[in-house]
Amino acid sequence: MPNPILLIAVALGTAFLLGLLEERRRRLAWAISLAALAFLSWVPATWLLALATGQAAPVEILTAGAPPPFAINLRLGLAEAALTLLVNLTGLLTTLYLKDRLLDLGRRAMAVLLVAVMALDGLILTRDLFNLFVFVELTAIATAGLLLLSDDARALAAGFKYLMVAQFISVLLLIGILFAYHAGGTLNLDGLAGAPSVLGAGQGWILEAGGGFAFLLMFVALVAELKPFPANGWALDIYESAHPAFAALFAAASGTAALFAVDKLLTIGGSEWLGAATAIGLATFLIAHLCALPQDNDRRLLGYSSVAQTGLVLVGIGQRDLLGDRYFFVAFGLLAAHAVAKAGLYWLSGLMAERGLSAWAALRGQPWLILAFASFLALLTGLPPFPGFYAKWELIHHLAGADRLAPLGLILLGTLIEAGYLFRWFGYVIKRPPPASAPLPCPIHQALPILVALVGAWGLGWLWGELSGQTQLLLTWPLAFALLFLLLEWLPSWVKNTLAIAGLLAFFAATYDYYDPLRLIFALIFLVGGAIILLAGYATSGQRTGFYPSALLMYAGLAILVLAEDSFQFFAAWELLTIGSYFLILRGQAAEPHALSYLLFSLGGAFLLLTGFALAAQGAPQLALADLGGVPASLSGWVFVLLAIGFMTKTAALGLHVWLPGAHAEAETDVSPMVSGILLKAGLFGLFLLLMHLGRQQLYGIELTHVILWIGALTALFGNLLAAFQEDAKRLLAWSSIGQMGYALFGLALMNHLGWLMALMFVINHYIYKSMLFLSLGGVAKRTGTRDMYRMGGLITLMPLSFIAVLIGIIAISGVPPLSGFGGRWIFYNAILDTEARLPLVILFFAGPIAFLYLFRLIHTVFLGQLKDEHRRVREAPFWILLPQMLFVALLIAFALVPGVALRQVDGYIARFFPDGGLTWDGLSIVSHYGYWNPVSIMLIIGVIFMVVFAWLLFVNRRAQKVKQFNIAFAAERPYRPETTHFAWNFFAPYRKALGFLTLPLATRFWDTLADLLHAAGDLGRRLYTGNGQTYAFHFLAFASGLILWGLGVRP
Amino acid sequence: MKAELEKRLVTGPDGVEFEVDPLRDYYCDALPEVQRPAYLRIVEDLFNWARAESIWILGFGTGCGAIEMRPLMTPRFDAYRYGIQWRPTPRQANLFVISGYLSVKTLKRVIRSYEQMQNPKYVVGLGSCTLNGGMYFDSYNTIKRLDQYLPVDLYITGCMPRPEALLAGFLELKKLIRAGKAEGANQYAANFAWYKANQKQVIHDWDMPDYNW
Amino acid sequence: MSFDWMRIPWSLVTLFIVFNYGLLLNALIAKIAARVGRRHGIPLWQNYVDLIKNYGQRTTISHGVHFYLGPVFRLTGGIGLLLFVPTLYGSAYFANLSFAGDLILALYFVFFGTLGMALGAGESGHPYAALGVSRGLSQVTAAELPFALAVFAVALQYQTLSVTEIVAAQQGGIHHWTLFTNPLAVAAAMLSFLGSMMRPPFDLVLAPQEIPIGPPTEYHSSYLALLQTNRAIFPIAKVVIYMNLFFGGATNWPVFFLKVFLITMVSVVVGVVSPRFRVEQSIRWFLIWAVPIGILAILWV
Amino acid sequence: MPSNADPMSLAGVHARLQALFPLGDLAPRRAGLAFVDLPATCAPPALSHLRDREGFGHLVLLTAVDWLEEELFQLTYLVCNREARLDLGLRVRIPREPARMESIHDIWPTAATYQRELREMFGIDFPGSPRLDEAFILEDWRDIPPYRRDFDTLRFARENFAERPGRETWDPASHMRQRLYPEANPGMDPSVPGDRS
Repeated sequence: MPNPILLIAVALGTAFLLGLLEERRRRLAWAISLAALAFLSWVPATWLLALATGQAAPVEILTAGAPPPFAINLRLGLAEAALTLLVNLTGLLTTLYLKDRLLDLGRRAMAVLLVAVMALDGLILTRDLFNLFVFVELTAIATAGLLLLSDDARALAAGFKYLMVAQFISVLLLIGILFAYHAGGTLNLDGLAGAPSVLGAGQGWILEAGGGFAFLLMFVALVAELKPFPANGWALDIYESAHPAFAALFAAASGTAALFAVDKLLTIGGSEWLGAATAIGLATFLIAHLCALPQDNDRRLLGYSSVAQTGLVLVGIGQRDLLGDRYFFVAFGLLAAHAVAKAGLYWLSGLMAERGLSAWAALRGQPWLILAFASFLALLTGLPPFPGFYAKWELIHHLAGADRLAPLGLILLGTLIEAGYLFRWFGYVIKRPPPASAPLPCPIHQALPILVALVGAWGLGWLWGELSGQTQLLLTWPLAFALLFLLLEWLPSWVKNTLAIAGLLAFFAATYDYYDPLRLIFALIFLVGGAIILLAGYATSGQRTGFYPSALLMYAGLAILVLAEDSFQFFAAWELLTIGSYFLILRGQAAEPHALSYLLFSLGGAFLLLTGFALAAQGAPQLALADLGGVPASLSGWVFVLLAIGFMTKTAALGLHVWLPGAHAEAETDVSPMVSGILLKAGLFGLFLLLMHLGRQQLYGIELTHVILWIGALTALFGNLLAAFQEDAKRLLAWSSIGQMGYALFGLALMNHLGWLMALMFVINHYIYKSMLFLSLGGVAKRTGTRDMYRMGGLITLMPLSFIAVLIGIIAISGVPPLSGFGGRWIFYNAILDTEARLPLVILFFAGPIAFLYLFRLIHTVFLGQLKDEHRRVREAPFWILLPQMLFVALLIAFALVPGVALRQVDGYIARFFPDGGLTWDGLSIVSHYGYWNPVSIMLIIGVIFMVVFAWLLFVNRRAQKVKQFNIAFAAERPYRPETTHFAWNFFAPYRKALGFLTLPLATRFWDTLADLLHAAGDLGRRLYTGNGQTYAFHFLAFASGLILWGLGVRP
Repeated sequence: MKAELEKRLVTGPDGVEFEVDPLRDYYCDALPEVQRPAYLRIVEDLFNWARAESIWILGFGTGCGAIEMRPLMTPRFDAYRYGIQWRPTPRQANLFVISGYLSVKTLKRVIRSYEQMQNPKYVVGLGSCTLNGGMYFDSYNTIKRLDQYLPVDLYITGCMPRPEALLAGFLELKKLIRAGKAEGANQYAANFAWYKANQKQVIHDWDMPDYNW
Repeated sequence: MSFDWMRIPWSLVTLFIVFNYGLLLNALIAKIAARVGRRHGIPLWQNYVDLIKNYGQRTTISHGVHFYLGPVFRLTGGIGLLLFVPTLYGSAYFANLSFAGDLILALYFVFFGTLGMALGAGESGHPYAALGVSRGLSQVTAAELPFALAVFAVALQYQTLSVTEIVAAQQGGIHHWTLFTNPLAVAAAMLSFLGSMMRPPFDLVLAPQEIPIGPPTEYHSSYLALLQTNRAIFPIAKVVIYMNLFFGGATNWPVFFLKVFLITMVSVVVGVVSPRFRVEQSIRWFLIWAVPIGILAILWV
Repeated sequence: MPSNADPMSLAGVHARLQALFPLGDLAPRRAGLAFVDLPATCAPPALSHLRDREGFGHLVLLTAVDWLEEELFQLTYLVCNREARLDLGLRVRIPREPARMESIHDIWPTAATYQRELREMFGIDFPGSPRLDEAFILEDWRDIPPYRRDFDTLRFARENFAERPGRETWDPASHMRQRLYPEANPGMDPSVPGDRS
């Protein structure tokens, strides 16, 4: 084991050594620095390995050979090893990244860099307050030195402001140390922490020793180092103006060291100070995120994000009393996510020529950089399988367990805002036109650090998965399979498509035995259904970069979801499918804003799920789904509300639906059926589980299932109504999905046997017909080059197969016999006879016929009516898009004929929950308590009558002259052009006149206003940071004096 | 030729340019054929009886004589009791009453509507104007002899004929139909070229296909 | 399962009786409307003549496959609807093919013909066809609502969805009819009935003076004949449902004829003295007058 | 004209108008209707003035007379003041060749329709008038405009429209007199065709 003191010695020695070198031997100097930093990284790495595997014990280094308090001591434990490794590795990679710049600046700059690294190491290792002060000073000087070496004038100004702040901090710290020594008689941290107290070691020592003020001063000083709100303007200026590699160092290494210093200080402060840390952290976290929202400069945005993340870690530190032995897992998880992601992002920023966020579209030149970018964003936002995810999961569970709901809510709110601006940025990268300049330069010495950060991100994800005590997500088959496609991107798309289909089917076959009938249906839809839709993928040639990892990520989420046994797996799967589908939706041509709103609503819903699960778990790290029913009655209502809203976000219930039309309509042809036909069912699956385990719940005397009943009915009404008024075919289908989900929601909330059965019928039917319709209209849109229905028309002869698919689809949706949609309606009527809730039914009855409006419009304006000039040579949709449609047609007819195959199993299963009111089978007839229904006879009778009438018409009308589209009786005139003859635009104008007032976009307005308010608030916050040094000084003074006044108030 | 009927170059969604010829692409270019009566005499007789008892008039007043048609629907004359009724679309009508003078412009619309009716179909010329021009014998804009342009089954003279005369004319038409003598549609198909030539002689801007299906 | 093959000829008998009755009834209605206008009106057999005439037209045109199939859908819808509902209560043979499904089947099968016909008319490319369908669908959304509520109320009242059982529950005297046991539901349903019979003031689908004559504008000859055939069967099939649900059904043909006639007359009487609503007026009318009654009906049961 | 005429009478209008435009004398036809001649170039501003200042808000008609012998067309703009119940006709004369007049569709949009008709029937051009060349009835007319007096409508009808042979024409008055009172007009034989054509 190398001696840890080498960390200080080697850095310092090399820095001096560099001074001896000739000025012109810059290359050598650089190599030496690199070697030194490599060594400095190697030392904590070996220690970390040894400490983690238990081969070594933490060591104390006694500098003067004497134990404390007689001499300064350093300590190297697991935490210190990890943090110094982080710091030194950042230093090493920064040096590498800065190669050109450092060669330019010369050995002095390298020496300063080394000193900075050394100082940060010292800050982490030292156990002595005064020594801490020395290292703080050293850090400040080295940081300022690095800043002042820049040629950017703004960087000079920022460096100056920084020096000013650093002096304030030093003075406060020094005075605090003086008082502390006066009060405690020692400056050794352990000594102070262990100082005798009636409350026990470390508990309120300052109160008794009269050192409260001393601690307060030190606390203020060190917290100020963390750039808390509002005393952080100087830091933002640094982030914005310094060289990005330096900003990376500043964010990843300095922040880390400062956080650890605060952590060390708090060990002597007692638990009351943890609250202060939490409050400061939360305020910083939220306000910095808000300020980042309207930001358009990438580096300043990253600066805000850094400040916010540091705040979050501070919150984590503030929960130390709660977290117990999971403290390091959580705090390190948050810290590591922040450090790696921020370093990586700053390094990426260094590659960019322009500062605007949309300039990052240049990343598209190098797909692996997109991967890196996405990984860093996911790391920051705390998405699975990254460490932040595991850490937040634990943090939230602990907070919920201890009833600290305010910080819990604020953390999640802040994270949501963060996801908002980060993924808006991602949208820019994927969708905006790249700047006209030359392709992105990415020399090896700059690529390497980014690569290391990328590998580090995934490595940390693996590590935290191991440490979490939960499921190791990266090693689950579905996720691993999805990630495999990242490596296979170079293959042509048909190979990947085959592999993906095989994978889905194989996974289904392998897990077949694990499903109960309910899960089996969902698994069939998710996996087998997914495979059928993937068939359409063969229609795309080329590599289709990015499609398969995203799609399979979504399917992985779905696969894990349906197999999930505990809340952690369920939630992780939920997040995975959300991200995967977000990436998928984003691929659509004009999908940028819609994908973002999808992601935000989904994440918002997911956070409600998280809160719900955390509340239900009562402090345990997770909860078996089957135990949901065991939640105490005082909480169960709230858990129900949180989970239900979370799931209803996914099913786009009224009010939470605004993301759906755009997201589903703008997605690619074969993505729309995935996200509509399959993904929506995830929400229903969740609701099934919820109602199955929690059953009816009440809150303030309100029957919650009754509320869902109303929501379902209203969703059905408004979904259908809005669908009737759409001009865009895919938007129409999307609104129709909203309406259909309303029906399913209603069925579930009926809480009786047939209601659930109906919901399941809707699950199956909706998957089939909506996938089919999205595919056929996607195919039509592909061929005609438009999605506006009024621009189409008369395509029936040119695209007969697509027409048949749509025809069958709309008959099925409308519930007209003999197709399977009727089964759903029949069960619906039987189900509602059992319910007491009659008023919401009125709305649902109203919604029913409105479906005819949009269905007729869909088929008429696209396939019937007048064919347009430019479409006269349109061909039928590609084979591979038609194939799944024809499969669906066959499925629909089969399901219409023998619905019992699926229904019987599920009927039996539901009987476990609702033993009464099931169906019975009398031969081919399906019999309920109220009525009966014989699908085969219906099909036969209708078929026979139809054929007889048809034969009669053929007989009497065998010589019909086939005429063309303008041969119509046009009031003795003739049509002028097909466009003016095709009645399609604003098809239901009179209906709009009658009921158009119902279509006011109130929900959209509400969410828009909310977003505007957040933006305005962020803009307001931004105005605090004028860039003026005096203002910043005032902020700092306000922060420090405010905190001191508060501290004195609490501890007189 | 009207601009909208001229051939035009169109770019499809796939970027390929092609030519659209409205007359060829938007209109059926088949010509009418002489339709044989039913194989069995008795069936044709039944049909002729039904045709005679169910006369559906196209609701298209071509001239001032249309004013004399209205009273037929009123209680005083009540043509419905003879199986006569009015249909708003030529597709479902059997009888075209050319009600009075026929300007060249209207003639074109009349031809179009007539051709859109289904065989068998009948034309009745109402008033002197359809017969020999009547008081419009020297007009620059009205035809003087309807049977030059369409096969006329029956004329009802007068300027104007009273509703009673119309009723008498319709009853006369019934007899013709019943006897199988009202074969105007077949006559039109058989002498199509002659009718077309006559029509085109007066209608200069012939902006439609030769036969309007 | 065993199928009683004798059902087929008996169903055909039903069909034959209803078809003839429908043709005569339509003529009678036209005659009544004429008498209101002090005319003689058409002869009673006029519909037969028109039908033969239309079948006897020598030429037809076709706008395409679905145009061709439109009337087939329509007539299939009419015949199917008639046969899915028991015509006479207590008669094993005139229960027709009602073993295939209950009331819900009938309610949803109503749309089969309408939808197929609308699509066929759509393929003609005629704007009036689409316009008529647009109006019709718009009106249906509001007009069906009170009926749906009434049906639900009746199903709740009798705790069954089987038409036969609903009729059975109304036997034993006129005071057992739903008309008297559940007058609110019947009131709502009869208002809805006005909207579904294509008579003024709710005839805006065909609206001869505005959009001559809506969806069937391009249909002629034998197509039109099929539609006329359906016109004789379909309204009666609908009225049979009303009769069974609300007016005690019928146990023999004379009662059947009488009840069907009287129920139909409700819409005729309203129709001959009413002008035409516009779409939005009609929708408002149903939502304001009929729907509240329907809501009361389901709350009252 | 006396300047002290009733300001609400046509004479008053005429007097005020005369101060602005070189007007001819007022030719009254009956109470509240009079005509006045003026040069063609003055008609649009005069109409504009009448509309905006004198309350003549309604263009009743715009019509033409073919003064073949004088090689002139006379255009009559009849405007109406509804409140005062006054009709005033402005008559202008324009040469037959080239027959051209300034359009007033910008004063009364409805004038465009009259001008279309004049264009179709008389061949008078109104440059700038909307849809001027769209025919109301004479689709693809190939002769001189039919309302010009030098157009021989009878000859045109004979040349273009097929005739039924044997058509006879009687003068209705003499024919009926002969039919009803044959003894009073012994000289006339009702069976003799009096074909005027």
